[in-house]
Amino acid sequence: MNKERTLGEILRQQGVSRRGFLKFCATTASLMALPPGMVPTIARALENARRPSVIWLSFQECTGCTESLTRSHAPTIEGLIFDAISLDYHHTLQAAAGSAAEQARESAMKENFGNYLLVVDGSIPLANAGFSTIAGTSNLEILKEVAKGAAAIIAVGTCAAYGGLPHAKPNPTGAVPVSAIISDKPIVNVPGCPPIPVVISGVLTHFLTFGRLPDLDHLGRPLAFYGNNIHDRCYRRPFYERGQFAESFDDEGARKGWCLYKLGCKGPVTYNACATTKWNNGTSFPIESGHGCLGCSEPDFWDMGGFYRALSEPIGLSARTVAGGAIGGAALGAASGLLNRKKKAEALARHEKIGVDELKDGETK
Amino acid sequence: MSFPPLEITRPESGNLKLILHEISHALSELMATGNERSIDLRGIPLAPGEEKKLLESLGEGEIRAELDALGKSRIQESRYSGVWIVTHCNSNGEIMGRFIEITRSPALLAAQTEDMAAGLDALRQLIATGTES
Amino acid sequence: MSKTSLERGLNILREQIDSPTAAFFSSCVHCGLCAQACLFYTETCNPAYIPIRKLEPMRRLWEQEYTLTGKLKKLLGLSRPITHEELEQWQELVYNSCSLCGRCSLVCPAGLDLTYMIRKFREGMAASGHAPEGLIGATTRAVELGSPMGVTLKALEAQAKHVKADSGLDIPFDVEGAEYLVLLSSMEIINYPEYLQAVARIFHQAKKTWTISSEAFEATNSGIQIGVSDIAAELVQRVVDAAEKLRVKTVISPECGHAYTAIRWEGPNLIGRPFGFRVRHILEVLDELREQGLLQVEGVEDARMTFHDPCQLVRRGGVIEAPRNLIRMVARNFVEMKDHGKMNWCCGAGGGVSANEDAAEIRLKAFKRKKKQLERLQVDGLVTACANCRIQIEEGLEENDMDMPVIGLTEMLASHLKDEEAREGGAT
Amino acid sequence: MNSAEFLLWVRGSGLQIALWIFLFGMLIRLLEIFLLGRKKNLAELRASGTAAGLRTMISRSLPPGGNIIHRPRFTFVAGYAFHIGLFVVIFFLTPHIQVIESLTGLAWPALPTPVVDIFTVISLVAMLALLWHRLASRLLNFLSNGGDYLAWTLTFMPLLTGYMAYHHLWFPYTGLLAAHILSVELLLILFPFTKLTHTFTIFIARWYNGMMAGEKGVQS
Repeated sequence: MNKERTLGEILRQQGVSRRGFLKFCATTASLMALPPGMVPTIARALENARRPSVIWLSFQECTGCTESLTRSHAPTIEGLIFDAISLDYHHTLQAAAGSAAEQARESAMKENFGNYLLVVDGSIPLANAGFSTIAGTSNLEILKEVAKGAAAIIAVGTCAAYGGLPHAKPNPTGAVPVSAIISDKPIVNVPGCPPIPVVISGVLTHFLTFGRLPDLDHLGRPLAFYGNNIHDRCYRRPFYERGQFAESFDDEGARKGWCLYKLGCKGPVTYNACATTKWNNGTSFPIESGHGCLGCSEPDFWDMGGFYRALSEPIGLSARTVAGGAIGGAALGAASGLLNRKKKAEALARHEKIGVDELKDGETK
Repeated sequence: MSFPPLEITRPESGNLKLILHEISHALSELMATGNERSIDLRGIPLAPGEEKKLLESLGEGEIRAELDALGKSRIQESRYSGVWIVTHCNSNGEIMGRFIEITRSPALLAAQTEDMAAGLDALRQLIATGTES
Repeated sequence: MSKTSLERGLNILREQIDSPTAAFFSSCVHCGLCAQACLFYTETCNPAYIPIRKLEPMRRLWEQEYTLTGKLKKLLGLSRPITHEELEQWQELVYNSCSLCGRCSLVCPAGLDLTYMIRKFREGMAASGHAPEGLIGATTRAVELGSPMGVTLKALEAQAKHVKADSGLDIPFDVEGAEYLVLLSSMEIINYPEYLQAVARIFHQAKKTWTISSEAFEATNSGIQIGVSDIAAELVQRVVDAAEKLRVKTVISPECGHAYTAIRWEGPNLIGRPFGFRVRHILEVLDELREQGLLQVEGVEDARMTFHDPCQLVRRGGVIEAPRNLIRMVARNFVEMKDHGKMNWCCGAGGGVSANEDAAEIRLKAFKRKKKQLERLQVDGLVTACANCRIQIEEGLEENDMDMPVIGLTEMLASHLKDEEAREGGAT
Repeated sequence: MNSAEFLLWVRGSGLQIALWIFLFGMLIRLLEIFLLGRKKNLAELRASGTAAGLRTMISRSLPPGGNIIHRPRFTFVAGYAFHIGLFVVIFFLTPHIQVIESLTGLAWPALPTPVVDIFTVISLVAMLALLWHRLASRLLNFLSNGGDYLAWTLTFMPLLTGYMAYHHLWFPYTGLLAAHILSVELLLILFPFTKLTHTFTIFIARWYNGMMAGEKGVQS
């Protein structure tokens, strides 16, 4: 492969015209949520970009993230990105199997040490190394080994980013995200269950275009895609403001497309691009289809008190415990009140009649 | 068993009017200063059906061009001269992006230096050898 | 015999603190509105006179003794114990700068009846030896001589003779089975004997039987003002005994605010049983006579007049409409002060303030409020129904070089009586 | 603990603890008040105190009619603005009604969010004005103690964090929402031990005040 050649050269070699390249840059800018004014900059950068080596590790996962990526727009313009990268190891996609596959990984690591991108999907079990292994090696061990020579790590999917579904209570495998293990490498979290496909390719493109990782929020997510919450960009937001809510999935409000807050929509605390980028080639997103947001790009979304409970509602409240407080308070209050009554009665019993003589003759007189 | 009919009222994001306002401002700026503007429709929250409505209100003008590079792209002048709708599709015909460009002529229509250079090379070779490379 | 002591004072407060007190203290939000309702604050702008602050030691005692949180605070040293020094400091606030007028209790948005609590606090103050000398003197005279001013039966009999000479009417003493037992305040006997004559003439016209008890003619109750319920009860008991002995139907409280509260509202509670007779203020009785057509008047005053509501009659007593009904019978140009009825401003001398020499200065400062009200109204004369208010107002007017007649309502009505017989027999 | 875990905790255990302490403390406070008892009034009553007591419970919430007090206009205006704003915000915002419904099963229609937002601003401004007044006025400064400022802070924080959360001010929504709920829990926890108890006890106080005055024939 021609790793030394720039992306511009590769594309030209493939017969892509300059017009085609500009079109590619325009959609790329849109993909990365950059303003159209950035297109010339992107064009310049991509022209000179070199294809990086990418190693993709899959741990405790469902392959949903890979499905999301590959089933989306292929062959597409972003497909080009994958032409532009060298995906040297991905055990679902690669042709090689068994020891040949592992060899491919090891040689890619050796050749590109310090420069390759590591993409991870799935969480890492810590309770027992044997819970998830590849070719007899535990996930933990492989991750540590591969991370050593990585320029950066992209944690794709909520499992790799925050532990995801395996991390849900009671977390039987002791699942943890990549960031719990690797602390000396830049990590980008691309959460979602699965993430929006263009977001995965968007991050790769960003790295490719600018040679560095995009700006991240406090949860390690690229701000370009996770900078706004679903609620703020939701087309149903006006219903929230007006106080028009669907109370059940088959009532008038649901039919009229009113806000799904009361049905447990997690839009207000979910930062993702679904409301604008949408799914299935821009067809719609869950709220548009009549279901509240599950909050899948947020840590612990599985344990956020139930998918169908309004965000503000208390969770796991024990009426008995709370009633216990009331009963305890009543008991102590009654005891205290009765003691007070006794004290008052004693004071009354101690009362000695006061006459004018006492008034004239006191300790302070 | 029959389901009750869906009577979905079309909610409005309120952004349609804003986009039209932005276009009109950009157009007057183009006339006054020559500054061009491009609006990425992907970055704006729109309710179902609103994009269609926007395209309907922009209508179709005199020029329609098709670019065939990495899939088709349609460059359509709206009924308002100077306002263009540029739609990029991939090779499957799926829409990859849609922009409203406020410009005298979209940059993609102009011939690109690199492409002209390549064309010139090919043309010279044709003259010299009678065959393209 | 034991003496007053801090412990005795605190013990009495323990007896006094009740559910309303606890609810009141639990509800204060320190909004300061009570201060704006208190003439001792508004006329001095001294924050020490904020009504709720006057109760601070008692509030702390409640918290320390009757709440778990307070007990805890005390245990942790976060709440100071109440000391003699503190109470001594508070004497001025509880006695000198509070006339128990009840205005704060009426405006408090949280509903605190601060006056109710100050009344209780005075019990603890007196029992711990922090009552002012002036009030101790008055109380002693009330118990020992039957009158806080030391007015004896002899003095009263002398006034009765004057009435007889003036109007030809006998003042009936100790008449068993009379309908009304008339009480008097010492202040009236000494300073406003016209009242006695007015009562005699009105009852004569109405043909009602009445009497004065030679054993209990004093209506005021120093025990309440100083805050010693034991003494207050003794004083009330004297009147009850007399009323029961003479088998009267109604005991009439004179033109005095605190006397009315003492016998009408506190009386039965002090002696621990309901009365077998009615207690009415003289204005209530006159209003009854008016309703029955037994109060015949003639002639109307043209002067612009207003009425000063004694606090204990209106706000703390509920006698609100009677004086207005009566004034309108004889005054054409009756006008109300801006704040009147239950919202009136105190004269500044009630609640024992007038008997307390220490309060002489602040009492006249507090009068400034009434002065402003009167200046605003521009009246020719002021009518009231409390000898104590009347003295304070007269003194205040003099102090401020204002010239305006102050008259008792009963007296004014009597001067308009349509009574041929009395006029003929009288020595006009 | 990340903001999501924080939110989870305040919606679960945090709320549980807060409600427990709130109920525990308030019942002690209320029982201590009621059990002290009071003497029966032996005087001949002018009227039953019951109607008057009930009347006063409500009437002292109403604007003082006509000529009651002129001078402290500020206290009244700011006091009303703050309390009415707080009432609207607590009881008429959809997420709040959802909480109440899930705790008690009771629900009622909400107000549009921008309306509630306006009331929040009114409350916040009124509270700041009241704080300024407390600090600037010689009268109130003299009367105030730490408890007053604590109660102010406990009340102000939920309003502020709620406002910040709705408008995404400075911090991400999730953390702000959690901070908002936590501030309410702090309020609940300290409620029984501060002057915040007045929320309930003023009705008892007004009842006694109105009843005692009513028995004398005075509408207080």
